[in-house]
Amino acid sequence: MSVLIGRETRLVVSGITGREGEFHSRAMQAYGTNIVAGMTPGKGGLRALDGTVPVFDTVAEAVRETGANTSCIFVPAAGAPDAVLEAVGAGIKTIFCITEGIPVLDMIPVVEEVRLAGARLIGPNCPGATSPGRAKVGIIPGSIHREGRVGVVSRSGTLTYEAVQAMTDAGLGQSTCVGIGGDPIIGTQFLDVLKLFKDDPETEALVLIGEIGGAAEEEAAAWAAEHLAAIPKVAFIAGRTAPEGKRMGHAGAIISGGAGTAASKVAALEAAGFRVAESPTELPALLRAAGFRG
Amino acid sequence: MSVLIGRETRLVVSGITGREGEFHSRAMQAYGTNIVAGMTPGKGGLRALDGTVPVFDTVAEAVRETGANTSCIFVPAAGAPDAVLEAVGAGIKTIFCITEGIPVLDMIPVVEEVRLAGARLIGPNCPGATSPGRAKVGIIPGSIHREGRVGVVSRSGTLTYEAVQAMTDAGLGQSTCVGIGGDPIIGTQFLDVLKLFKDDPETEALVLIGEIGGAAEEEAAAWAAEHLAAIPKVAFIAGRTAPEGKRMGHAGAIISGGAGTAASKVAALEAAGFRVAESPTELPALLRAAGFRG
Amino acid sequence: MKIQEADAKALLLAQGLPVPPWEVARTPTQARAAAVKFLGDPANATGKVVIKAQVLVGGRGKAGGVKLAGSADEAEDVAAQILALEIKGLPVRRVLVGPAADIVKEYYLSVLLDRSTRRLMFIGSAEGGVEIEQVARDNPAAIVYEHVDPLLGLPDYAARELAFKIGFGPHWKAGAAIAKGLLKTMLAYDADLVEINPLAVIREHGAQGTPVERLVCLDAKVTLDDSALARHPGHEALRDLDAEDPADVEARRYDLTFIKLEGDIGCMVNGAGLAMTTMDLVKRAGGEPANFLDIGGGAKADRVAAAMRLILDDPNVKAILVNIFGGITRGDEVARGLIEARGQQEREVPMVVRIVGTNAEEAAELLRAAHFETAATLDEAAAKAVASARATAA
Amino acid sequence: MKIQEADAKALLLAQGLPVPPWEVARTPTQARAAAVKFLGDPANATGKVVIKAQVLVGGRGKAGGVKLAGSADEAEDVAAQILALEIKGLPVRRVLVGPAADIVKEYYLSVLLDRSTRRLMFIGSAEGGVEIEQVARDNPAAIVYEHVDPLLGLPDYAARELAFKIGFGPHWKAGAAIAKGLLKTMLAYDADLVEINPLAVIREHGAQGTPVERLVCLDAKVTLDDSALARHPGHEALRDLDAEDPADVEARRYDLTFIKLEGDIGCMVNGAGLAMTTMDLVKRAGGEPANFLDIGGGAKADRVAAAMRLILDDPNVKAILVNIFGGITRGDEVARGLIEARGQQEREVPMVVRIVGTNAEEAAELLRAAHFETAATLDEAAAKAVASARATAA
Repeated sequence: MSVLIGRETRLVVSGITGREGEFHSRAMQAYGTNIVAGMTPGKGGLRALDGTVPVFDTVAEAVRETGANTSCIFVPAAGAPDAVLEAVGAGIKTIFCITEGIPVLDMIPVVEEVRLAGARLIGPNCPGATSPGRAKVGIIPGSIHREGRVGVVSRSGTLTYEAVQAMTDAGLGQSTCVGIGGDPIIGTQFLDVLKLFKDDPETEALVLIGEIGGAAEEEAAAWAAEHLAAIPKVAFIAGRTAPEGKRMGHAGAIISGGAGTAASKVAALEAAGFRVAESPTELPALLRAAGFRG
Repeated sequence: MSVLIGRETRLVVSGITGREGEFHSRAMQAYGTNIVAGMTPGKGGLRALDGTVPVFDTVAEAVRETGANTSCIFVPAAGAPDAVLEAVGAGIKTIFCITEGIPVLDMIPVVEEVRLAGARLIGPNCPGATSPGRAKVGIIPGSIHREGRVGVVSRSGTLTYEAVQAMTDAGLGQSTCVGIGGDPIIGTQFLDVLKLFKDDPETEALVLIGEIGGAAEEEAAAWAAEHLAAIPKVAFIAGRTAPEGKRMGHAGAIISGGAGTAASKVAALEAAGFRVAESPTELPALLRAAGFRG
Repeated sequence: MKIQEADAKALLLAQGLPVPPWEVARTPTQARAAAVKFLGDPANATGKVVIKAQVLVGGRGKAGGVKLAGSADEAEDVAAQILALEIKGLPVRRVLVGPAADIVKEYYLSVLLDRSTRRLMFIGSAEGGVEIEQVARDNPAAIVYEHVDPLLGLPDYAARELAFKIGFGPHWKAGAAIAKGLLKTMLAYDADLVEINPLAVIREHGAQGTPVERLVCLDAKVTLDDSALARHPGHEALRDLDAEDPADVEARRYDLTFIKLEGDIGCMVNGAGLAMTTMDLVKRAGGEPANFLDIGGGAKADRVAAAMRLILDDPNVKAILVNIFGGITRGDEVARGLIEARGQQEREVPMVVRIVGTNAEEAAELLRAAHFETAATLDEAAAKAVASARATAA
Repeated sequence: MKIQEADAKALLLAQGLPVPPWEVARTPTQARAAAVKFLGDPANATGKVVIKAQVLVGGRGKAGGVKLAGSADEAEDVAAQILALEIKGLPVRRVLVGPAADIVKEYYLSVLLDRSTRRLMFIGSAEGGVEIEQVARDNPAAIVYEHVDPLLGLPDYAARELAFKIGFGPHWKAGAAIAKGLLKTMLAYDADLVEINPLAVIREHGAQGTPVERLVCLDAKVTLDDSALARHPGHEALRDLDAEDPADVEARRYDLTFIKLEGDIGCMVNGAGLAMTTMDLVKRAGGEPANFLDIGGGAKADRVAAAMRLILDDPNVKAILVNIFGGITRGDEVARGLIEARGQQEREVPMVVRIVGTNAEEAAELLRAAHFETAATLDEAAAKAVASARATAA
């Protein structure tokens, strides 16, 4: 088993005929992801990816015709929030939005609609997820993965790859790797993914890759302390040496209530039983030290 | 027992210091309704109804301080949709909006918010409800009622009174009388009230008072045919002789196409087992003829 | 409140929708001038103008209210003919003049209130230009429905879905944009209904004389929410007084709902449902109501007096039935209004009064002191009024 | 993007919020003219003007950037002093001149993004005029929070609730209206933060010279969402170039995120998290990063070349570390950019390149052919870069 995606994933790609959409759809298909449909308004009836994938004018039609159950969005920022709403409206429950640069306020009603529909949005501005050996959705390079039992969750893009590569190089395979995205408003937070991993019988260890800013790592740590006591878990926080507050406003600092610094995050994670690495390359060793034998 | 309101009703009146609000609050209180709070922004700290009822600036505060569980709104049309949202936001689950003349488009998001919150709105532009001997909320004259076991639901105001008076005069008391309001967009439709009556052990017969326009009577009849076969039930439809295509007062009374005519409604109700009266005064006799002995 | 086609088109245009140009003419001369302008427009692919009666009833075409003209002279003649018409009892005081469209295909698109879901809803069809009710009967599969989200409105994707489902072909982008525009119009002006029939693909001459196709709102029907008129002060100017009885205007002034009918028994009732019931019972008692008149909730003496004047302005009225069930309305206020009105009324008409509910006892006392004929039940009141009317007529 | 107080106030004013009048002056003479105007205003209850440095850093007051003046001469002098200041490294090029307020009471009110609930949130307090962080530490009960509904916004009742909770007393209506106005401002301009501190009740002279009190936005801070700048073409004009390194401007042109730091090891990385990690590891290896530089996803050769120029423009840079983990970004594109950039660069600085992920093999081949120093892991790359920097410095 895996979380979010797997062999049962039937993917519809919104923006499949665009440059990025096509490039990464090919990579997903090559990895073995079952792309059942593409969507580009006005291109319904065409076939994408060398004729292997039917293109529809609307996601609703794609769902009706192909039974798509997962959406991956490569639509440009101006249209991406609408693309998420379209996937929700078509009844899709797992939606990855890769698009970056979406104005923050645009996402607020969208994440609410996702919540009201009982769906799950990963991203925006996220690299997607990979369930090694089963499927990958998004833009994470497939080559860095190895099948296994470590669940990885990260809010960075390339830093995730770095961490996953380190795991793979050390022989530690992954059950699912999830990049939740780094935007201020994202559909799925650390905590949500930890909950999924908790219920996944194939995930036996956890890697959390965070960074300074916000309070998501602290919130996840608080939950993990209570619900994930038994599982070996490690973390890495980027930005320990970053100079303070180039972008964080005053009022931003109080919501997080002193949270947001690397020190705060490391302390919270350590208190919750995470071993916190100083470099991504140390993660495998720390995981073994935490008792993981996978 | 009764539906919507009863001895457990703890009422907060929005607009209690207004002319209509105060007049009808006095009548409700005189009837025995437990008015625990009033709300008028900027008048928090005062006491209304000869000092018997504390006034708050917000409904949230009224709920917190008095445990109000039901709201009755007498706020003018421009502020009434907001008053409904305020009651919803304060956690109130049963909301009566008496106000008439609210622009239709204003109510669309409001009824959706009510639905999302799992609350119930009766009205707007409705006379409210009375549970004889227990409580009355709204503007229905208390004097016309008698305690008993007939459930009455109506979309008209004064026509409801007429029907209730006829029942009372004939010795047939009511469990609850509900005026759902005649606006195009209302929170609670016939069907919803029939469902409540079905689950109310004290309601042993039903009176439905409809009028031409819309399809709500037909929808209710279809449901009643399936779920209320055993219960004695009668109906009256106003507007049998109304000329087609003219607006009779509230927009509730436009005859549109084939559906919505008195003939269509009478046929649907009769098919569902309702006995349909030609005058409100005939309702008691028809109810007895239908087997009701209450 | 219904408004005329030209006014509806002006609202659509203000919201950015594609509407072909038009002029409104009140005289044949004005129509001629407009025709000259459009006949001279190189984009006019048909070389003709269309002249349409501006009246608030359906079936203008069948009544001879819509005609084409190929020259300025013909336009003036046709306009004169149409301006002389009376359609379903309404005089034609204005005509719309515009380029006659070279229609490639006609669609139907409207947005309206769907009471049962309590949402706005689009209705669309590739079978436009005919009555949508007809399409609904003959070919229901040709009609497409799309609800508007009560909180989000019509997101772009939903507008596209609607456009693809209707089948605008290469005009899907324009179709989606028009759907969004209709909703925007509805929300901007508190409309109950915005209907475009036909929404048409028309052929025009482009800059180099090459034919170009575009999707435009060829006709437009908008009705405005009466409850929202207060926040749109400009709407009052759109009211077509020709479509109203003078009594309607007077009624509106006093917040009364008045509809004139053919009978001889004037009715004054509080509440629309009870007013219709009163009419039903008058008819059942063998009489004919002269009007529907709802004095609304909380009516005071002056409003009651105004209502009485409206009833008596109808020379057919032979008897009056007043039926008041007090809730918000207080019976004694109504009784006072009746007494005052009777004191001022110019002709003597028998009146039967029934007042129950709030302050009914005070009302009864006032009426008794003033020697009004009263009734206890509605059935009794109806019977007495019918009898009085017959006695007066005899 | 942060904008200056005067610009923030202009946005608030455009959205209908109550902001006392002001003028912006770039010279002491302009400040004098503005002072004359405000000193002559009969409503000016204090008879003084306030002159405030327009710089995008906190602590203006402590740095001598906010002063009062009671006459035109004094205003000119004070403006000259302030315009000569440099606050936290930023030159003061403009001052705001306005009537000095007669403050009755100061409040705090802001609306900002609450990431964890994914909603906008108001923060308010009756303890305004001081740093809200200070209030949060000393008296957390004095702070009021109110979330904005993601679909409905801030309904009137919620604005009233907020106003009553903050405790505006007789000014609750104004407080509620201002809350709604701040949200409107935020939505109209795609702001991240709209903060009023102090939101103050001030005393002015009314028409007859009688004192009147009103609630006004005395100060204003607005930050705009960088991702939304494309749809607000006017925002670019609000950018305070003084608050930016010239390198920032160049970086923006190429869609790079660049922050200059104090060290000597230039870093070029794709992805913010990985860029921070690279800095962390440089520091851990004993070095000091000269910058944060994220070339973003899918960077092409020209963007890489621009990034290289930015790094080399910093004379402190003694070594360069390039760390690319290809995903969207293709390693070979980056390698080509590096080769091109090296061909054009004016000074020779040692470079360590690590490229992994998408098209890493093609990249490795290109780099090998061009004799670049490469590294396999990030730790190794950091160590090599630190060693190179030391060698260069020595």
